[in-house]
Amino acid sequence: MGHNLFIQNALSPPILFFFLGALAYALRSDFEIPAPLPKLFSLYLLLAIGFKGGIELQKSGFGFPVLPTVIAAILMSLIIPLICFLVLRFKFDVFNAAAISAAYGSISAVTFITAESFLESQSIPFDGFMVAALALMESPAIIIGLLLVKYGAPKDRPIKRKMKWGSILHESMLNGSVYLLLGSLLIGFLTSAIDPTDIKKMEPFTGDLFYGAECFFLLDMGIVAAQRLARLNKTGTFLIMFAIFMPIVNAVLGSVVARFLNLDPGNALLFVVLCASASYLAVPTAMRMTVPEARPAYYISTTLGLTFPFNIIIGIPVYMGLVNTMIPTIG
Amino acid sequence: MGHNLFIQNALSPPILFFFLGALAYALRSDFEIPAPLPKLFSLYLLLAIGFKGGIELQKSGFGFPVLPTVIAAILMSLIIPLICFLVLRFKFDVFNAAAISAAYGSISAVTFITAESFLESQSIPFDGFMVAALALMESPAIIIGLLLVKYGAPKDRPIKRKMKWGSILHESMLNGSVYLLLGSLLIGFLTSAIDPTDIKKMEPFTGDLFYGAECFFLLDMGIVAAQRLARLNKTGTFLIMFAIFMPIVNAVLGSVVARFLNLDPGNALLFVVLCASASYLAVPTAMRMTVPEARPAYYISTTLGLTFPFNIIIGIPVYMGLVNTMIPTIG
Amino acid sequence: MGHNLFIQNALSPPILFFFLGALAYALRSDFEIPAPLPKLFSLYLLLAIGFKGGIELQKSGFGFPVLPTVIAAILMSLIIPLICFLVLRFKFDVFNAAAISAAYGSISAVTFITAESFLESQSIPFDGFMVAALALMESPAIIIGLLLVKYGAPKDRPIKRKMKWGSILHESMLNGSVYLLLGSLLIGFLTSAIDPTDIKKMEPFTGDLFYGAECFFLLDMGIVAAQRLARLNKTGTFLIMFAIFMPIVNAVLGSVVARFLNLDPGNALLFVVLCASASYLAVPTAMRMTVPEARPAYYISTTLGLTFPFNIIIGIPVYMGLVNTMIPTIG
Amino acid sequence: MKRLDLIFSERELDDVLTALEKAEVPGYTVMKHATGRGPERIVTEDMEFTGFGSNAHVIIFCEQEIIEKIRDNIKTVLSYYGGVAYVSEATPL
Amino acid sequence: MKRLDLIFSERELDDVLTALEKAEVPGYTVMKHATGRGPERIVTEDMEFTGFGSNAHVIIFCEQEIIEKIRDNIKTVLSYYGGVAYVSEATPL
Amino acid sequence: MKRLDLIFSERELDDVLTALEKAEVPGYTVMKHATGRGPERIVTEDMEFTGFGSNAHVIIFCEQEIIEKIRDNIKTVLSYYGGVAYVSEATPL
Ligand SMILES: Nc1ncnc2c1ncn2[C@@H]1O[C@H](COP(=O)(O)O)[C@@H](O)[C@H]1O
Ligand SMILES: Nc1ncnc2c1ncn2[C@@H]1O[C@H](COP(=O)(O)O)[C@@H](O)[C@H]1O
Ligand SMILES: Nc1ncnc2c1ncn2[C@@H]1O[C@H](COP(=O)(O)O)[C@@H](O)[C@H]1O
Ligand code: NA
Ligand code: NA
Ligand code: NA
Repeated sequence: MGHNLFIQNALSPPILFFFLGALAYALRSDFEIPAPLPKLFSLYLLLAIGFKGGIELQKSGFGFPVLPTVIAAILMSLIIPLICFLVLRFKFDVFNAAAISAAYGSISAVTFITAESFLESQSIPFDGFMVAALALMESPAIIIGLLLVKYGAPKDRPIKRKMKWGSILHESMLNGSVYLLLGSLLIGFLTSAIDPTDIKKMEPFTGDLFYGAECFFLLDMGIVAAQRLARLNKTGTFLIMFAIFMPIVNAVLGSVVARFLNLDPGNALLFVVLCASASYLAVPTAMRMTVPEARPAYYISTTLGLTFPFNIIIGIPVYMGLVNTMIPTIG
Repeated sequence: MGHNLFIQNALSPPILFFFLGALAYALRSDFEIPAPLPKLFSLYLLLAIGFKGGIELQKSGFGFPVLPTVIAAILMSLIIPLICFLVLRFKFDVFNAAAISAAYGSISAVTFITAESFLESQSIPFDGFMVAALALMESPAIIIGLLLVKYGAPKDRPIKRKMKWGSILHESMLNGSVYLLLGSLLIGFLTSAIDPTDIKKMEPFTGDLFYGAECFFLLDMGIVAAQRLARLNKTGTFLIMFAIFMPIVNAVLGSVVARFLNLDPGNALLFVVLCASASYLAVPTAMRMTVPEARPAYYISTTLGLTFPFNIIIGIPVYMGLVNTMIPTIG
Repeated sequence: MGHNLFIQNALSPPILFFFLGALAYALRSDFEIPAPLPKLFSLYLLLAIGFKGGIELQKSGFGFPVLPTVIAAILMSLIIPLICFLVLRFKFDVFNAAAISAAYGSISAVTFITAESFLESQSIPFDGFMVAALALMESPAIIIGLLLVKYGAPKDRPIKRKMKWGSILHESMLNGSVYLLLGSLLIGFLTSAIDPTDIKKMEPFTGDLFYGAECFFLLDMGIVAAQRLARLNKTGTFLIMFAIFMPIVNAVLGSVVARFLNLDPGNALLFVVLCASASYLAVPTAMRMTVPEARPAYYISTTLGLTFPFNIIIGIPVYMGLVNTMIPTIG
Repeated sequence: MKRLDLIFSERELDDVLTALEKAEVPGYTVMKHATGRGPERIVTEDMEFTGFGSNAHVIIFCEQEIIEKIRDNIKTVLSYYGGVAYVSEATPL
Repeated sequence: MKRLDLIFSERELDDVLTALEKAEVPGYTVMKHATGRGPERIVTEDMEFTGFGSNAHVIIFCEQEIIEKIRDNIKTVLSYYGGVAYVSEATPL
Repeated sequence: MKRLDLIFSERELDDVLTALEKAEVPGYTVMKHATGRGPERIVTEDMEFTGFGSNAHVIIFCEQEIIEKIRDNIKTVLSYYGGVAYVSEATPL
């Protein structure tokens, strides 16, 4: 059955379009999606999942299991970077170790979306409030990353670069993609409280179009991931190993917590995927600004070129298997 | 009830997304929508409202109240700039006064759309033919503006800059956004006359998607308006006052005319909004070409940074109140 | 009735938007659609027709009339360039003759789409598998073009430019637009075999939106075609004649083959349109890379400025008349 | 050889290119979507969606004599609408 | 007159422009979406959708004395985040 | 120091960048979406959607000796597909 899940996932349109993009690069086709078109789809997806998440959050309220799950998610995004940091310090300096750790503590919205599509095609129910967890896992990971630099950096770091709390919070909360996701969540939440007919009018844009736009975006992600993968050889074996095994470790951690939280299989998968995925949007941007000493190639190429494709192609069905063994469905 | 309207408007998705954009600027978030993505939405909105307006015009024909309303709208776009000019000449030279006047005589399509969304969420009916009024109010205002320069400018204006009728008409009728709006109107009109099944096939694009695209565009308008607002201090108090009070004066004028025309409350609101709104698309482009002596900062920053947000946030519900007192609904 | 068809085609939204674009150029309106927005619509259309074609191919299987039709289409894309080459060699050198021939052997996806829209509005049924023919006619034409250069070019062509089979196949099969079309076809084929619910989820994107996006794209094509048309005078009368009469000849050829294949009128029209249309996407790109001696103005300006508008405005209804006389509908 | 850099509003691009063609320049390169500030105006990215257009940056590599032919025409356009024009030395590779 | 070319990450654009304004440059032109490679970093087009931003290329035509005023501020920004700055000769048309 | 300006079709960008890397340039900057006219071809914006690609403008600041290393490779690419290459003087800020 795990084998079956794997095939079914690999042959779903989003993953097939991802392969199409990756293959274009591998075969040296001149197919390309020029900037800023990928940005359009990226903005659209963030706006739409935020908005829909807000609506669901309005429905579900803040009781059980919403609040415990969200709190657990935030905690995971604080703990995971610390574990990563310990592992990475064997090979990297403080700056690079902290930046990579922050990326793995944070999340990838597209991995999350792909997991949702996977659940839908498997007819496994899940709750929309998980988007709130998604939205709230970016900032804490950034904060931990910056704190690791602040307290771990050599004493002789130039004064200019010493970070103040203000700029740490600014970078973590007002990062472009975090901002759009949280803002849209709030708007969805408010709108569905006040005038549910407005929701209906948004539906064709944020709902019906979503799956197709996701496929289009994954087509581009395929090209980008393949480009990054091709350049990964320069980052060394240690980091390549890390980019595959750390997500698995984080997934196992996540599944334990999910079981503890008594989540349904669908929500549990999403929780696990949030733990296992790594950020290539908010975290890299924040790190680039505040920790220029870290090499972007390390934290972008691994998350985008390795962890992201691994998660959406192999990870999701594997994590589903993990969840199924951990959380026995009743009936 | 006016208070209620105000809240309901402020909490509708388009306005909330506008706030989200403006707040991004105010909080110095790095959130941005890169060019030419805003242009895509701007083109889409013009095409869609034109097309839908043409269909409605086909339905309603050119009898009462269509023709009188459209004629009145055109007259307003001729009279309003003259009033503005008289006011502005106290502080500005002919060039700047004429350019700003033209902007306020013309209209803002997005303000109009927002007013339509407001009416829909209030379940107040309105007619699609008002789009024809919208489409026909841009050119006359431009013509008046250019005439004011032609006859008001100092005699020693360089010969090259002396405007000919040909170029005045060209600028006013063939301006990119006027052209797209009028063209789409015509296409909608023809299509619904000839083959109504084609209308159905356009509907998902021009209809269903509209509200979401409007929200996306207003998100960008929020950023732009906030940027412009931040720079407004350089334009002086007189112009700032003008940008708030002139729309109100024009709205009052408009409501008197609307009452005189015996318009329904919905159409009356749209008529008032057309009078009160100011152009940041067609007019500035035309003025930049033909009156380079005028400072764009004056006519763009005020319309985009002040009049536009004022109208969509405060103006629309206030004008609705105005209309409600002027035009008592029967039953 | 032919007259009637002509009017009905000319007044359909896609053609009207095409006219609107062309008129914008002719009237020197400053209306424009900035890059890369046209590319977005171009990518979208290729993805959507590929995907939908794949679904239909899954439904129809590879029996009769699918396989014979596709094979005949491929043969046409091999034979037509040879005929064109013979004609063009009267006036052009090998390089230019080969490049232009390849363009006319290949196809124009947008012409094909417009023909489909025409059939739909005439309620004439046609089969989705014709998209497979569309997708498979680009590469052979490119190959023939390159072979004509390889074997026809003067012996003293610099060594660097001598083409190898590898690069000929690479250019013809992995050209960006061929790749996207074939790839999406395959994905549609696989998806509808495995999980038809995924098709439903793609439908709002690839299906509902299609007609509107087509109109938007044709608006841009109108501008581009008019620009090209304006520059055509430099290419000489011979080529201008060729750009009008060759499509007609190819259409007649195509209609004979269609009759021979016993195609329904709808499929026959699409077959004829494939033969008559000329490529402005895949072929020019491939020729530019491999035959830099040929002047792009020759093969782009004719296909885009003359053959394309001729086909969508006049050609389609004329070819329909042709098909109707050749293939009498029973009942 | 000389290198001429022209920066001005995109909306005057056609006029400028016509002037260049008249002076028979051997070629030119256009980069659109430039923004900037000059003595008179600020040009920002949002100008693009308002239809206002941003700036164009045009580069021409040519002989000194062509520069002379260009000068008057270009200066008229730039003095009317604003923009800058600078010449520097350049040698073919 | 001098021509100053600055190339650096778009994300520092505001800082650089502020520095230019402080030095009272007569004007400047900004071209975004530049990619490239420097001694330290590769900047590719996909940086744009990740929010990372590509490079900006800023051109300033000004007098030598303004260059002196700019130097320190610009060098600080560039040494922190990377980027290059070169001066060459230019004559108004 | 020298400044090298290369302008050519985007489609040859990979070849050119490979040539630059081989010559061990310290860095380069790429601006895409340039249009223009040369002795042989007109490159317009609509080339982009046809997949034809517009021009790329590549700027390299480097020492004279690197220019020498680049010369032959670049000239081969440009003579085959068209494009221009000019060198001028530049001083680091
Ligand atoms: N000193 C300068 N250096 C570089 N670019 C300039 C300079 N002055 C003006 N520009 C450019 O020329 C455009 C038009 O300037 P203006 O003369 O103010 O209309 C500006 O938007 C800038 O892009
Ligand atoms: N020698 C050079 N020539 C041209 N551009 C350069 C050069 N070095 C660096 N750059 C540009 O400056 C950017 C930042 O470089 P870096 O100093 O590596 O952060 C690069 O992405 C290039 O666009
Ligand atoms: N004299 C020139 N000055 C500036 N750019 C040029 C010049 N000649 C050619 N170009 C650029 O180089 C590109 C290729 O030219 P071509 O050699 O005709 O293929 C053109 O599209 C222009 O962008
Ligand atoms: Na994570
Ligand atoms: Na008005
Ligand atoms: Na053909």
